[in-house]
Order: sequence, then C-alpha cells, then structure tokens
Amino acid sequence: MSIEAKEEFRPKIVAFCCNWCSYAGADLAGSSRLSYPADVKIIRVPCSCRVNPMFILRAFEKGADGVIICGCHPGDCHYTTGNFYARRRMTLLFSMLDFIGVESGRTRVEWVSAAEGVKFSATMNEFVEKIRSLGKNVRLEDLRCQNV
Amino acid sequence: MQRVGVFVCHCGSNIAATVDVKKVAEMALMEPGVVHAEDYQYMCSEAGQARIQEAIREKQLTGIVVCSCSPRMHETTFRTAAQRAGLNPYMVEIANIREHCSWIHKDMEEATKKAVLLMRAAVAKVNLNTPLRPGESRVTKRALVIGGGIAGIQTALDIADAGYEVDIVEKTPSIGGRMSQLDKTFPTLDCSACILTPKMVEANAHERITIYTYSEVEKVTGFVGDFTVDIRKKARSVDMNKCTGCGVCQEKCPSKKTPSEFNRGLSTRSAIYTPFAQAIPNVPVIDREHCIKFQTGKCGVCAKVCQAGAIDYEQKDEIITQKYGAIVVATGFDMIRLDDYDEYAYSQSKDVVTSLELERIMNAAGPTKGHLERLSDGKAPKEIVFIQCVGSRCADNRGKSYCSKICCMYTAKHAMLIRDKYPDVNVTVFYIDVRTPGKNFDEFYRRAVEEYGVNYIKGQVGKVIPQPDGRLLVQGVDLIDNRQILKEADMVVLAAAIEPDPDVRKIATMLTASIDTNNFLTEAHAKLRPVESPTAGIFLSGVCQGPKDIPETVSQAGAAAVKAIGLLAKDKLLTNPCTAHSDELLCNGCSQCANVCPYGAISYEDRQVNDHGIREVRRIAVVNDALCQGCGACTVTCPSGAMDLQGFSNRQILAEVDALCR
Amino acid sequence: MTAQKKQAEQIKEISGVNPLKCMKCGKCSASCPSYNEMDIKPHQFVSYVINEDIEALVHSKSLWKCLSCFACIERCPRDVKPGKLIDAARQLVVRKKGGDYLSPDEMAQLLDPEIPQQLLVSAFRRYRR
Amino acid sequence: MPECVKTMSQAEREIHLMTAQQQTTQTQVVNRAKELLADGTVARVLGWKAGELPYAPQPAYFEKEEDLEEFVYNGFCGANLSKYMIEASKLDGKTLVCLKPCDTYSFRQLMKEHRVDREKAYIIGVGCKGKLDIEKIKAQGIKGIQSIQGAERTDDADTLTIQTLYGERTCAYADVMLERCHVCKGKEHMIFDELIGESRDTKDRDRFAQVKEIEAMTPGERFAFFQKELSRCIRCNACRNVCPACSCRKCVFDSSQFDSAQKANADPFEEKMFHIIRAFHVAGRCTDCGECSRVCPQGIPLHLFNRKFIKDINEFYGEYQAGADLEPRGPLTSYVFEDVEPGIVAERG
Repeated sequence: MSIEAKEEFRPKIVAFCCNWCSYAGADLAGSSRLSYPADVKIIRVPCSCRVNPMFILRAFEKGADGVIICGCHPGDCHYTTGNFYARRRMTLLFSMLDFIGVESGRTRVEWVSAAEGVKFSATMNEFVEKIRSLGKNVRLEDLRCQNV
Repeated sequence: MQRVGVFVCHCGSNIAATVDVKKVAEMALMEPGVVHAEDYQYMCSEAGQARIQEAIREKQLTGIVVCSCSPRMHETTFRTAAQRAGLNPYMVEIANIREHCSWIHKDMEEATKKAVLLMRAAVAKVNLNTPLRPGESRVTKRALVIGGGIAGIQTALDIADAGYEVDIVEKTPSIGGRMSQLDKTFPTLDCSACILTPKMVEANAHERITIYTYSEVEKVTGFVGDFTVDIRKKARSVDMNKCTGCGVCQEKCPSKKTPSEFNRGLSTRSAIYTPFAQAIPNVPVIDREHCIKFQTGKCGVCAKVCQAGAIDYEQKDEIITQKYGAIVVATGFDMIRLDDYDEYAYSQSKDVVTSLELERIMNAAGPTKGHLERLSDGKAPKEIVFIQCVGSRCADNRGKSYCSKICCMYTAKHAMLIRDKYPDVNVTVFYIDVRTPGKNFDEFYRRAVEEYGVNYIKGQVGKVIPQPDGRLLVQGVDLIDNRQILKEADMVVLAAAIEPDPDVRKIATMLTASIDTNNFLTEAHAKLRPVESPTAGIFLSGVCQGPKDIPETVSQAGAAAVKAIGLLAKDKLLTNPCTAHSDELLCNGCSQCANVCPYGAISYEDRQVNDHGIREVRRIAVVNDALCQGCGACTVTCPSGAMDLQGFSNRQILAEVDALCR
Repeated sequence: MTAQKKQAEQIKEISGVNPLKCMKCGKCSASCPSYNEMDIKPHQFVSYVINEDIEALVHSKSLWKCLSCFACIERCPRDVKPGKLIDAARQLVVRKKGGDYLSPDEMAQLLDPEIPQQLLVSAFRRYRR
Repeated sequence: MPECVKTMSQAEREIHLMTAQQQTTQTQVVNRAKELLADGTVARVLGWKAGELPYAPQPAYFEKEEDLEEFVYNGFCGANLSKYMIEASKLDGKTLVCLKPCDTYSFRQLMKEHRVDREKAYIIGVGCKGKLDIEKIKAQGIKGIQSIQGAERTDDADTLTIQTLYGERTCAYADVMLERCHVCKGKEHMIFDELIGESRDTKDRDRFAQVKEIEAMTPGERFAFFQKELSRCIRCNACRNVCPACSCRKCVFDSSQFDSAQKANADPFEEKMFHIIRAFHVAGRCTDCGECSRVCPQGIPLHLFNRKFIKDINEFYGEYQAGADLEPRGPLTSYVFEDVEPGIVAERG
C-alpha cells in the first residue's frame, strides 16, 4: 500500500452518458481526437433519466472516486422529458450526498449534445482534474477493499 | 451460464496502434462465461463477420462482445451478422474501444488497460442479457413537410409523386421561401422566379399535396411511423374558398405603411396583402397588427370592395390535427442581423445594403423596379464595393463560426450582373478567400474577373465612413500589394452570414430532433446519413441542416424525400424491444411510473396474481410495447424496482458499474 | 528552446492570443490608422509571431507607431487581436530596458502640451492594468 | 425496570392512565365504534390497545364490541395507523380507523398512490394535542415508572404526573413531546368521516432548524456526524416497516435486482446507502410523520434525511407537503423548464 500511495493518484471515474446526445458527443470527441484522461469510463444508458441513484451509490461503494451523468440539454431530450426528471433527481441526490459530508465535487451533471465533442472532452478533463484535487474517495468506498 | 465470445477489432491501425488487441483478447478469456476470444484486422468486414458467425456456430456461443468502434456505428452490423448465425441479435454487446479509447489516448499501456475494462463491462453485461424480440407498429402513409421554400416544395413533390399524401406547413402567407426573393441564380443566371414559379404551381395543383400557408406546427406527439401533429392555421381573415385573388382589397386598403417583408423593408405594403405577385395561394391575409379595422374598429374598406364577400373579420385560428408517418424539416434560413457591425455603417447609411436587399433592388418587381440606384437619393451609382464574410467565419460572438457557403458565388453573380447591365459602374470585391467548389463555379468566378472586369481585392474592409456629400469612404487593405486602400464608393453591399430560421429551435424541441449550437439540425451521421435526424422518422431538407446553395438544396430535398418514401413504403415497423416491463410480484400499483412516462405507455389493471401461494387481485402497471420507447424514466421512479428496462436492466447496468470499478 | 521561441511564447502568454486562429483576412490592417507609418503591417505581426521572428518585430518601427487605438482588437473576427500582440512585444522591450514605468501620478508632472492627446490616452490604456 | 411494571395489575394501569378529558375522547371513540360495529357499518376497528408497559400502547384490530374494552387512546398513541389500512383495504367490509391530524396526510398520500381504498375506510379523526416520547421522560432521570397521569393532554394542564417506584415525579408535557409534535403540521384533519376530540397545533420550533444546523457544519463534520449516527444502525428494518411511504410489497433491498438481498452490512457505506436510498424513495412522498425516528431502537434521527429532502424540495421547487392534496404528481414526478441545475449543490458550497 505504501508503494501505491506514492504513485500518481489515478481516480476511477464513471460517466453515465445518454445514448442520443452525450454518448454521441463522446463519439465525436473520439473521432475529433480530443483527448481526455483514460480514468473516465463511459456507461451507455438510453437516457439520463435511466440513471438510478442506486447505480451512483454502487459505483462509489465499489471504489469510484467520481461519478458524472451526461444527458441532452434540457428541452432537447430524445424522449422529450427524461432529462427534466433526471435533473430533479440528481439535484436532490447530490444535495443529500453533500449533506452527509461527501464532497459535492465528486458528483456532477453536464448537458452535452451530440455536436459538442469539444465540450465533452473539456468537461471530462475538468472533472478528472477536480477529482484528482479531491483525492481518493475514502468516505464512501467499501473499506474491505482498502488493503487488497 | 452464458457461453460468450469476444471479438477484438484492430480497425486497421485505428485501434491496434494504441491498444494491444492481443492482450485484450487474452484477458477476455479470463472473464466468467467467456469461451472464445480472438482479434482480427477488420471485424466489420465480410471476413470479420464470417469469423464471428463461425465461432457462434462452432462454439455454440450464447452471447458475443465485439470490442470495436462505437455501437452507433456498427451495432446493427454485428447484430445482423449474429442473427444470421442463429443468435438473437440482442445477445450482442459492443465495447467501444475506438472512439472512447484508442482515438483519445496516446499511451499504449493506459489505453490497453482501459480497453480491457471496457471489454469486461461488456462481458459482465452480456452475461445478463436475455434474447429480445422486436414488436411491430403501423405506419401512417402521410408525410408532413415543415417549410414551403424550394427545399420543402421539392421534397413534397417527390414524395407526392411516389404516391403518398403530403402536407406542407408554411408560416408566411405564401410558399416560395427565400428563393422567391432572388432575382437571378448562379451559375447559369436563370431568372429565379422563372424556375421556381412552375414548381410552386405544380405543388399547389398536385392532388396529393395539401398546402397550409400562414400556419405553424404547434404540437408533435408520437414516434416514427405514427406522429400526431397539431397545426395552427392562423386566422387569415379572408375566406380562401371565396377569394378570387383580384387584388382590389390591397389597392383600396388605406393602411399602406407596413414595411414589406418580401422586399426586406425597402418598400411598404398594405395591411391586407399577398407578399408578392406570384404568391401561392393567391389569397391575401390581413395583418391584424397593422389593420385599421382591427386596431380601431373603424374601416372595413376591404370588406366593402370585395365582390366575392371573402373578407371575414371574425375568422379565428384553427387547429388541425393530423397523423403522419414521416416529418421533413425544411425551415430554411434568414440573414443575420447586422446591428453589431457598426464599422460597416449599415444602420447609418441607406446605401449600405445586404446582398439580399440588393437582390430586391435588382429585381424588376422590387422597390426600384429593377433599376440599380442608391436608396438614399435615387442616383445611379458609379462605384460599388462588395464586402465578403460579414459575420461569417467569426470566432467572436458577433457573428457565426461557419462559412455561409453561398456568398462567394452570389457576389460574383451580382458583380457580373451589374457590370453587364451597367458597364460604366466599377465593381470592387473585398474578399478573404474566394470559395468556389461546385460544378462550373470557379469558371463563373473567373468570368466575373476576366470577362467582366470585376476588381477582386484580397483583404478585408476595416471601416465604411459616410461622407458629408453622401458618398461612402471605404477603408480596406490589399494584402497582396501590402497597401491600405481608401476608396470612395456610392454603394456598399454586405455579404451577411446566413443563419437557420430562428423558429427551428422551437420545432426541433417539439420533434426531439437534436440541434447544434448554431441552430442547425444535427444529421444522424455527418457523412453516411446526412438527410436523417438521429430521431427516427425525422428528415432534413435544405439549409436547416447546414448552409447550401439552390442545387444542393434541391438534391438534398430529393434525398430527404427518398428517405421518407422508404419509410412510408413499409407497412409495419419493427419496434425497439428494449422496452420497460413491470414485475407483477413487485409492482405496488402506485401510479408513480405513469406520471413520468412521456408516451402514455403505462396503464394499470387489476390482475389475479399468485405471490408464492398468496392469490389475490392486485393493481399492476402494464406497459404498452408499441408505445414505450425505452427511456427508462419509469424505472427510477419505481421504488420497488418492479419496473425494469429490457436491454438496460438494473442488474445489467450494475454489472457494468462493478466491472468498471473493479 | 531557442531565445526566439521563448520570446514568441512570452508574447503569446502576455497577450493571451493564439495567433494560429488568424485566417489572414487583413481586417486589422484595413482598420489601422497608422498603417502607412508601419514597416511591418498589423496583419503581418501575427505571422511574425507564428514564425517566431521576434527579433525583427521588436526592432521594427511599427512597435512605436501603433497608437493602441484598439480598432484591430475591436474588429478582429477571429479573436486574434494583433493590437495585443504589438502591445506584448512592446512590453518585452520595455521589460528588458529595466522597467522604467510611470505611475499615473507622475505623469501629470511630465505633461507637455506638445504631447499628442492620443498618445496619452493610449498610455493610460496600456498602463492602467 | 420491567419488574416494577409487572407488579401492576391491568386494572390498576387503566385507572392510572385515565383522566377526565381522556375518558371523554377514548370513551367517545369506543362508544361510537360499538355503534358502528353493531349497525354493520364497519366490520372492524383499527385503534390501539394497552401494551405490556404503561407507555407503550400497540396498534390493534377489534372485531367484537366486547374487545373494545381494551381500546386505549392517550398521549402514547403516537403510532400512525394509516399504513395498516393497506392490508385492511383488502379485507371484507369497512374498517374503522382512528387517525390523528398528521396521520391523515399519510392516508391521503396512500390514497393518491392507490394503496388504500377510501371506500374501505371509516375514518374517525381523533383529537391530538401532542404525543409523548418515553425516551425523553426517561432522559429526565425518571426511572421505575409505574403509571403516568395526564398522558392525554386536557385543556391547558401542561404537567405529567408520574408514579415511580421511587415516588411521584412530574415533568412539563412540552418537554417530553415527540420531536414531530414540536413541528406540528396543524390541528386540521385532511380527511375524515367524523371527528372526536379536540386538537391543538403544538408547533413551537422551526421544522428545519436541525437540518440547517447540520448544513452549517463543514463537510468533514457532517460526515463524522452521520458516520457516528448511522454506525449504530443494526438494519432491523423497523424504520422501513413503520413508514407509511415505505410500503412496497417487496423492498428493493430484499430483491435480487440489486444484490442487496437479506444481507448484513458488509461495510460502513452500506447502511448509509440504505438510508439514502430509503429517503430518496420516499422523497416527495414523505409526509414527515416522524415514525422512522420514533421507532428506531437505536435512536438514530432518521427523520433528518427526509427533512433534508423536504427542505430542498421546498427551496428548489416550491413549498410542498405530501398528502396535503390529491394531485397525482409530486415534486419528483414533475418538472419545469427553469428548474435549478444540479450544479447548485456545488455552488452552494
């Protein structure tokens, strides 16, 4: 553990991207070769409203250091209203996580359209930077994993 | 337990150059359920697909993971391949190791590590996949075209000629659009009206085309093959069945001070008006905001002079509800406002005009009856300066970042026409680049220079200064000579950038079609699906998708029509099987899910259930597969987890989360 | 890093300008009131920085002919703003010379009716930061 | 302590607990219930009966008139009976249910969610002037309780008289009220068929004071606070079982979908996860009845989670009280275009 601790901190970041806007935005970032750290791993969901708070907490439990949810811009949801519900749910959930003392910077929602490859890459760079500055997520993870 | 095969694609060097594909395949074999793993040059090639099919048959695979490009690219390819080998297509998962990995990471070790994780997540998911079968939905054999410019007219004609009903919705009182405002067209100098009017007439006369002018789309519900649209027919105040189009009302109307939209405000029109002589339908509308009768209650001249008794002040907006199988957006463009460009003195001098205003000045039906004259004093100009790229290719927030594409050509056209008709007028064009890709385009531009003596100067204009004598001092630069130029001109013409019609944002929202930051509608694929929106059943025609000239617009309009016809020709559509389902043993029947369903796909029924021996009647949520589009909003609203989404189930997503955080 | 390259980097840093955004439209030169006085024209400033030919730039007459009227900054469609590059080059020179800045208070005493107003205004614009 | 109680007979206990006013409410309810049972309007009565301890009456069904002799209604009848109506709605015939003003919010919320059948309920809105928290009485150092007088608050007599093994003790009623009564939603019943007894609005505190206090802490302090509170959780599920909003046929935490079925906490995060998710699932539906905190054997202030959500909902989406109306959409199943962005949480700091 002591050796690992000296290594550069590489956070684990899970990004939930809606299929229609943000996943396509991430594809565009890829085809435009707009790099962002490999720490970000994307899970494709049909819509930001498919993201259950359970998934987010589970990610943290399993050792994620940051979770970001990306969807279509409000008003542009492929399913018309999905991101409006996602927006309320995530606002309340993030507020609750903040309330129990989890750093609010570890969770984020960003609206990225299919045309915003640049924004996707910039957002991920920024988010990774933020998580790096926050350091390892010791408040939420499954402590059993610590010394394995 | 599944028998999973993992196929890692090199994509030539696109993936293999940054991801150790052999290592990914090797690691795959250590994952639970994986019984086969291989890598290959191009998995999407015929040979690659054959390898997948062979493995499915030989190793009796029950699920496969392809580590390749984005599922948005080849998911369908691999699903079809798997299906041909006897595997349910929904037992295929894609790990996106190109767009989300090899293309954005440079370090091989890091990229390989990430690729392995993405592969693991896909394997974890496919282990929980279940075979899914698509349902069917019907197709309404009718198309809606939003916008009645040349793009909309062409699309409507093509669809109607193929035998389908088409409705055109146009917000202004006449179809025709921007093209009807143009004088001549490049590169052959045809008269715009001469080629457009026959098309307008044809559309109007077509038995399968219904034109709703002075109308707007108000509400869109439904989905591909089965849209329901509310169209607001604004009150015209004139009975379309009675009006004979004699025009007396317009002559007699005492309110004549309204700036004419058609002439870009360079002339005025009456309150009851048709925008131009060839308008279709040739039925005027009363502009209630400027009508004396509507504003003060006293007038009614038009009703008195109308022999046909067509004037109807009581007319109300009417909502027409219609079902459509396909919708084509052809909302077109407008020129940007030049309020922020003080340096060109557009708002200070009447003799600084936009190119579209010049079109009206040059047109025989325009404000000057086609005579080239200064709008300030009516004098014939001797010196005209054209300024290119006004608001195009701007990195600041005054203009647009893109090239408006049509300005180089129409400026060459204007310069040529002026020199042709008025050989004593000097024409100077300040340009940054002259862009003429297109058949006979560069030849056209060269003719302007070589045959017509138009003076092209490489360099921009910094400032236009109105002089006390009414002339305009143009301060520009010649970058080739490296010299600053001060030039007196009588007229300055600005090639203002074009932008999508501002209403398109509202329409895109109704259609849930994606739109970019410049308000251009996004196509499903920039190269391979340029006339389709990512939203199924929505097609794009003309400038709403990106700047285009007339020939391009017409060819895209035809392409959009073909895509729409291809959809309308089908009797049934296969529906997405990734729909929500409710577990009758877990459902509380609490109605929360129906509250968030955008499609009204959830209803409730009292059903006899057998819950581990307890038999009782329970209120249970039921999802209509044909209506459900699979967004998943209901699954999160459901506290008990009874509502789950096929293909993106709670367990599948959690498995992915676990695999990625491992 | 060569001295020239370093200087070019410094200019970019001070000005906050990315010269690669330039599309060579020449609107800066078209707007410049001192154009005829300059040996290196405003639009050329951009390519000098791109080519890292900073020596020529700092020894040019143009450096001291620019009035800092900001017309080019105002009108540049590409957010390149050659005026800022010129200003940055000037700062390089001034810093090298030992940084004999004036404070606004000192300036009042040095006022000379012969000094053109424009120069004063430009000086204020430049040094108020 | 239980030994001291054992020394008391059932009759003694009843006598001790009765006061004039309480007799009226309790007796009135009993008399009315007997009538309704007799004329067949209702098939059963859902109320409270005396428990083993003088301060722990239990929810109970009474099917015969004579059973009603055991019926009690006093200051310790905090239990919210609306959740029982989910099961009672499936039984034949109507059930007479006694609901206090705050319980009626829960009932209405359950009606909205189609969990209870209004037609199957005959609601007697019982008067309430604040309910008591035995833990607070004990916290005053009062031990060996034998009986308590004044447990049903009458007019303005604000004192409890408690007989203990060590003699008579008194305490102020207001000092030993349940937390939820200090933030009383009001004395009005949201739904009822008839009313018996008087109610009083006992609100004397800011509902969100505690939440605000915690919000003012640093993230580290907040984390430590909840870590300390939640580490006491033994996952007995009492909070879940008592909560009228938490009424799923099968809880997600018991279902195989989330790999969380019937599992002991493996790490300190899991109990947080349970309580966060539980609060999230009832967000916008929780009426703030406070039953979760009342029943928690470990004394964890679970209502803080719910109240944090309520506070946020009020601030972000406008004042909302679950169960106050029958509007089908709640704050999490509706939206407006201009809703705040989730980033507000980080901005707020």
